[in-house]
Amino acid sequence: MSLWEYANPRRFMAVTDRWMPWVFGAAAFCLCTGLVWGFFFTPADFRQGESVKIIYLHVPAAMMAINAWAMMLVASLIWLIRRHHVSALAAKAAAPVGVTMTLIALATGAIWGQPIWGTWWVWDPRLTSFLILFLFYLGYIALWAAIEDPDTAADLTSVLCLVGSVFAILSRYAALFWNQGLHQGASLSMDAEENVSDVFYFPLLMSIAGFVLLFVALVLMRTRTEIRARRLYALSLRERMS
Amino acid sequence: MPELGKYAIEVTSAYAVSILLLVGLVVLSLRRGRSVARALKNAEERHKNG
Amino acid sequence: MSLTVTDLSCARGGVPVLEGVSFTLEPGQALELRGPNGSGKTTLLRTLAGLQSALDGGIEAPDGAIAYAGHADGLKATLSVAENLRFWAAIYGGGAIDAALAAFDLRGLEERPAGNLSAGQKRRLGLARLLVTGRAIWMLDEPVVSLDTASVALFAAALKTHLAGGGSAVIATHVDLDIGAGTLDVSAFRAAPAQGGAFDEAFL
Amino acid sequence: MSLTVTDLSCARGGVPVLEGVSFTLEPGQALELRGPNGSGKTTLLRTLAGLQSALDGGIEAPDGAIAYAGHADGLKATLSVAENLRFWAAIYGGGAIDAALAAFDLRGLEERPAGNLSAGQKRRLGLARLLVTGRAIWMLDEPVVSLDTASVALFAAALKTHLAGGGSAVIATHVDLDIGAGTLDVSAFRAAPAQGGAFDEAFL
Amino acid sequence: MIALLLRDIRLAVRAGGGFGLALAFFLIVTTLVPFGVGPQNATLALIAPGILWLGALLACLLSLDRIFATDFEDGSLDLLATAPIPLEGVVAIKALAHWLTTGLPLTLVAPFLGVLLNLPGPGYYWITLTLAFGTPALSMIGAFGAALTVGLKRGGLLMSILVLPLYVPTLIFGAETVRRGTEGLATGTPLALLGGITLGAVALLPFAAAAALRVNLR
Amino acid sequence: MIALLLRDIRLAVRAGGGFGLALAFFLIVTTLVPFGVGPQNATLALIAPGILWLGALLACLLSLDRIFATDFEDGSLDLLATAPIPLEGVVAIKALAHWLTTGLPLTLVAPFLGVLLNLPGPGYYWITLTLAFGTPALSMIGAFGAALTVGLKRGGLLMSILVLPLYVPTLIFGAETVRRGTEGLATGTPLALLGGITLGAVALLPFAAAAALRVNLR
Ligand code: HEM
Ligand SMILES: Nc1ncnc2c1ncn2[C@@H]1O[C@H](COP(=O)(O)OP(=O)(O)OP(=O)(O)O)[C@@H](O)[C@H]1O
Ligand SMILES: Nc1ncnc2c1ncn2[C@@H]1O[C@H](COP(=O)(O)OP(=O)(O)OP(=O)(O)O)[C@@H](O)[C@H]1O
Ligand SMILES: [Mg+2]
Ligand SMILES: [Mg+2]
Repeated sequence: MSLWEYANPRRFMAVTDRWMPWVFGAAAFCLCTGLVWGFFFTPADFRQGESVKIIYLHVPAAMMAINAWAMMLVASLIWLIRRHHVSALAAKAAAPVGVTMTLIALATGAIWGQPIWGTWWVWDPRLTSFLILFLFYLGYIALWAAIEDPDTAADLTSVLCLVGSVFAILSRYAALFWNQGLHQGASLSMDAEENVSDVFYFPLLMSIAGFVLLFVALVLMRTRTEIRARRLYALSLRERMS
Repeated sequence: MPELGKYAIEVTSAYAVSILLLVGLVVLSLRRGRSVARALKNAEERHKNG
Repeated sequence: MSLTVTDLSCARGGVPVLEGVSFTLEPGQALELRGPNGSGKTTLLRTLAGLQSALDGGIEAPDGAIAYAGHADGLKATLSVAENLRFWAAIYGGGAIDAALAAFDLRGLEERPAGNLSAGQKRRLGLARLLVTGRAIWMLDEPVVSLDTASVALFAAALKTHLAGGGSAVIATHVDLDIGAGTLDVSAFRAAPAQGGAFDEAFL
Repeated sequence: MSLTVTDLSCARGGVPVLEGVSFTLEPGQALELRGPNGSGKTTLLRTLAGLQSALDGGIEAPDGAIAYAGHADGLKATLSVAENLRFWAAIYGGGAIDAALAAFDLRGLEERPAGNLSAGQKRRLGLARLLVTGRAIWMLDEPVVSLDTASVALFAAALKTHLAGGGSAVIATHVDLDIGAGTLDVSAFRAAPAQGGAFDEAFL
Repeated sequence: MIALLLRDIRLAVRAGGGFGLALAFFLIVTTLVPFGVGPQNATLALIAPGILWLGALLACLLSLDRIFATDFEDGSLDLLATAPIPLEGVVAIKALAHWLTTGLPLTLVAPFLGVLLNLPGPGYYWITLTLAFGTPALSMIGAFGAALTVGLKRGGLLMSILVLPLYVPTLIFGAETVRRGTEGLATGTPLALLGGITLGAVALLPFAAAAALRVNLR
Repeated sequence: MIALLLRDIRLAVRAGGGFGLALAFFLIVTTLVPFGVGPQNATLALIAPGILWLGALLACLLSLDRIFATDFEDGSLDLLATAPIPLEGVVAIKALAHWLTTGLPLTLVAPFLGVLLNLPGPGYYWITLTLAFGTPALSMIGAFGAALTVGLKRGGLLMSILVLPLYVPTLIFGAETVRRGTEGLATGTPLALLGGITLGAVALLPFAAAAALRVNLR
């Protein structure tokens, strides 16, 4: 069976109906384990003290914030090329999840910044790019909300998502060019030397898995809602026309 | 509670804010999902009957 | 320069409005679209003019033969009558606007800003635009709205000249134009609710 | 509730358009304003409705008796049909909108955003607004534009009920309404170019 | 009157033009400032009160743009002018609706944006207070400008130009109060003047705006 | 195409929406800044390049607002879409007309406004140069935003929100070049990047904008 079959709304609804409890269960399990482990059972870092515990929220949220946008980009492309409604609706469903993730990353980062850098906010390129990403999410959501006809909205937001992605990447380089920052470099590289030590590493991985699963679960659930809402819109239109 | 040292406020508030946001998102998603599902059910019935 | 429509379906706001529309329009013919309010005349005309894509079916017309005139006249309030008309003439690569001005009795109003015209004068200017496009197939959406009897006669005369010159026209209207055109009642083609389980059908 | 107009002159954009218009409209009467495009029907109606002041002459009408409906319908595209109507009902201190919806066959469209209506449906909604104003003297500027025959009949019926209930109406129109109304050809009152030397005259 | 207020608020919220958009504009303008002037915290702290006030002012102005224009274009204004409520009331109510959907949310969100610009401690209190005092004047003055330009096709920019000079006193007293407050100086006088401007604007401008509207409808 | 360009320029000049208004807005915003941030010359000199760029950007944005909306509302856009010129060309021409009536005058007038903000000496040269390089991108990006929101009644503010984040790279490179130039540092890289963004925008965005317009006409 081709993968595209899942783009049939009926099929999608039927299949995800079976998956939902499992995905939610796995997400809850991983998230709770990761966060509880991180919060209660990890030692303090020798430099950052107990504040390092924020990492179990901050890093996964930051990762998902970016990944959510990437997913929206792919879904938008699929809609533009193959015009599968499920794909457009999945992009719509992912945006609020992505925005929440961005907000969590920003909030935890700001809270973390207060003890470590002595300020809530600096115009570091990484932080700046995140703020810009937040703005892109806002624009995307606002455009969806402003247009009443769902197919028109799907087309326009998809175009916006494409163009926006290009400009988001440009902004990232612009911000790097503009100000070299204070923020941490990558610490999860494959190179064992650079890695944070295992005590922090495993709960972090667990928590990342939890965020990924939670993202998947929420997007699936919201996509189901959007499909229903789309169907509802079509029905009510037809009702009014006859 | 684990020993959080001088960062107690920061760490707990970070967890509180994040969990609040996540729970908020989940609750909103669930609520909207329910209401849309209910509305759709009504509409489908009306559609079939009339 | 004939227009052939076969089994056309079109939608408005994502909902199918008409289906199975077929007709052929030969040079020199005009077709009146009739149907009560909300039956889909505007939708059909916009589809034929290429402003929206058809759900299904085919529209065969020579390239660049269709001129569209909708509910709105596309006038710029701050430009004068002549400037408005000259602009459209330039866009369609045409030249003189005198004939068009004369045909719709707009002589004497040339220098008036279009925003200062009365409702019927605006409409006449909008119709005069058709003459400068030099296109063969006109798609007109309620062309005689707001026109007085004399102006309706002007319009009918212009239309007859157009048809006599090998042009054709599709006209959505609620009033009789007495130009001996065929009529097509679009309410006969109202789309039936979709049935069965095709892909994505649930949303149409 | 009678409207008396004596020797009225009115201007549009600073240019006198009509002069010496006089008529009386008793309860139960309707008056059709006729005249070619640009003859000043809209100008006259706006003057009567108090939207612009008269150059000269008098308009006698009871306070708060006039309801005006112009070329534009005053609809908010994002509000639903019912919300639009309910708003105007509230502004005029009235209450129920059901009768108005029924009179113009808008039942079933209540929840539709006004922006999604077809041209004729919008117009019907604009006319329905008149019923919720509860006012006695209607000033209507081309009310039946875009309406199909059935809707024109609805309008005529609503108008007759209004007249039978002691209301009256002044209607600018290019099409015959068959309501047995008197007609007034405004082209008879076209303002003559100003002569002589009154103060400020040079500018009129 | 209440129907009109409710309708305007509903329209603002429906069109997405209400709470959300003005706020987002405010957020974006504040974010753009550091890109322009550079990321140094000291500089930013110095200009933060002024920038916040300017941002709020622009957000207010832009959302005012079509406060009467949409009603004019679709004919509602003709109908409102012939309706049994005074045009002065219509103006005042529309300005109030605008303030509720724009000025008020801007005031509430300003302290959070202060974080981005590194606003010094007491600034948070003062920025909220002065915006609360000043934004009603912004809405009312803007409504007057909108009334003047309602008949023009591209009135938005012209309106900005008419209105911005009128905003000067409000801006000066508002930003000055915040600056003094942040430095611990006396703020009584500028605050009183700010309040005075607001009261005066709300009391008198509806009449001027209604007169302008009548002329434009003619 | 040339007819369209001439028409757009003529409309801009007629409605008073062209040269004059955007410039006046620019002027007023730049003069409001000292009222907001205080009159100290040192502070002003520090933030001058950024403020000039921001002012130009906002002036550009506001005048873009209704670049397609007026044509959409009066039906011209329907007619242009069925006319024998490609919609991509229409978009590009309209953006060009906008640049000629807004971006170009803004560029020419920016040095004079620099005086008001106490811009340091070499800054005059750099601000003109970067604006000349950057404003075409502003017009084109803005036209894209306008095309997205053309069908919406109160699209202006929404458009600002969609467009302002897209302006970020242009703003950063533009203001950064001026800052570096003023301090005598190397400006090659940011200037090249600024030019690159402009070229890319002009080459690609007409297609995106035309696609958006087609969707909106549907
Ligand atoms: C508002 C402020 C902040 C924002 C928006 C922010 C944003 C980000 C982002 C986008 C990442 C990248 C995640 C990834 O590469 O997948 C990240 C990672 C990280 N952040 Fe922050 N951050 C902020 C403040 C802080 C602070 C104050 C600290 C602590 C000193 C911090 C420590 C880290 C660490 C350790 C990582 C992991 C790096 C990695 O593994 O790649 N962040 N943050
Ligand atoms: N944006 C929209 N979304 C959903 N439905 C719409 C939209 N616009 C119009 N409709 C509906 O589509 C149908 C067809 O409308 P259309 O404008 O084609 O009718 P029409 O025959 O031109 O009517 P009229 O004679 O009143 O102009 C109508 O029932 C109308 O209510
Ligand atoms: N703003 C204006 N400035 C100058 N003249 C104007 C203005 N608006 C309209 N006119 C002119 O005033 C005259 C009267 O216009 P009016 O709109 O009253 O005509 P009308 O009888 O309603 O015509 P129609 O049947 O076409 O609607 C017309 O000749 C018109 O060209
Ligand atoms: Mg129609
Ligand atoms: Mg008229």
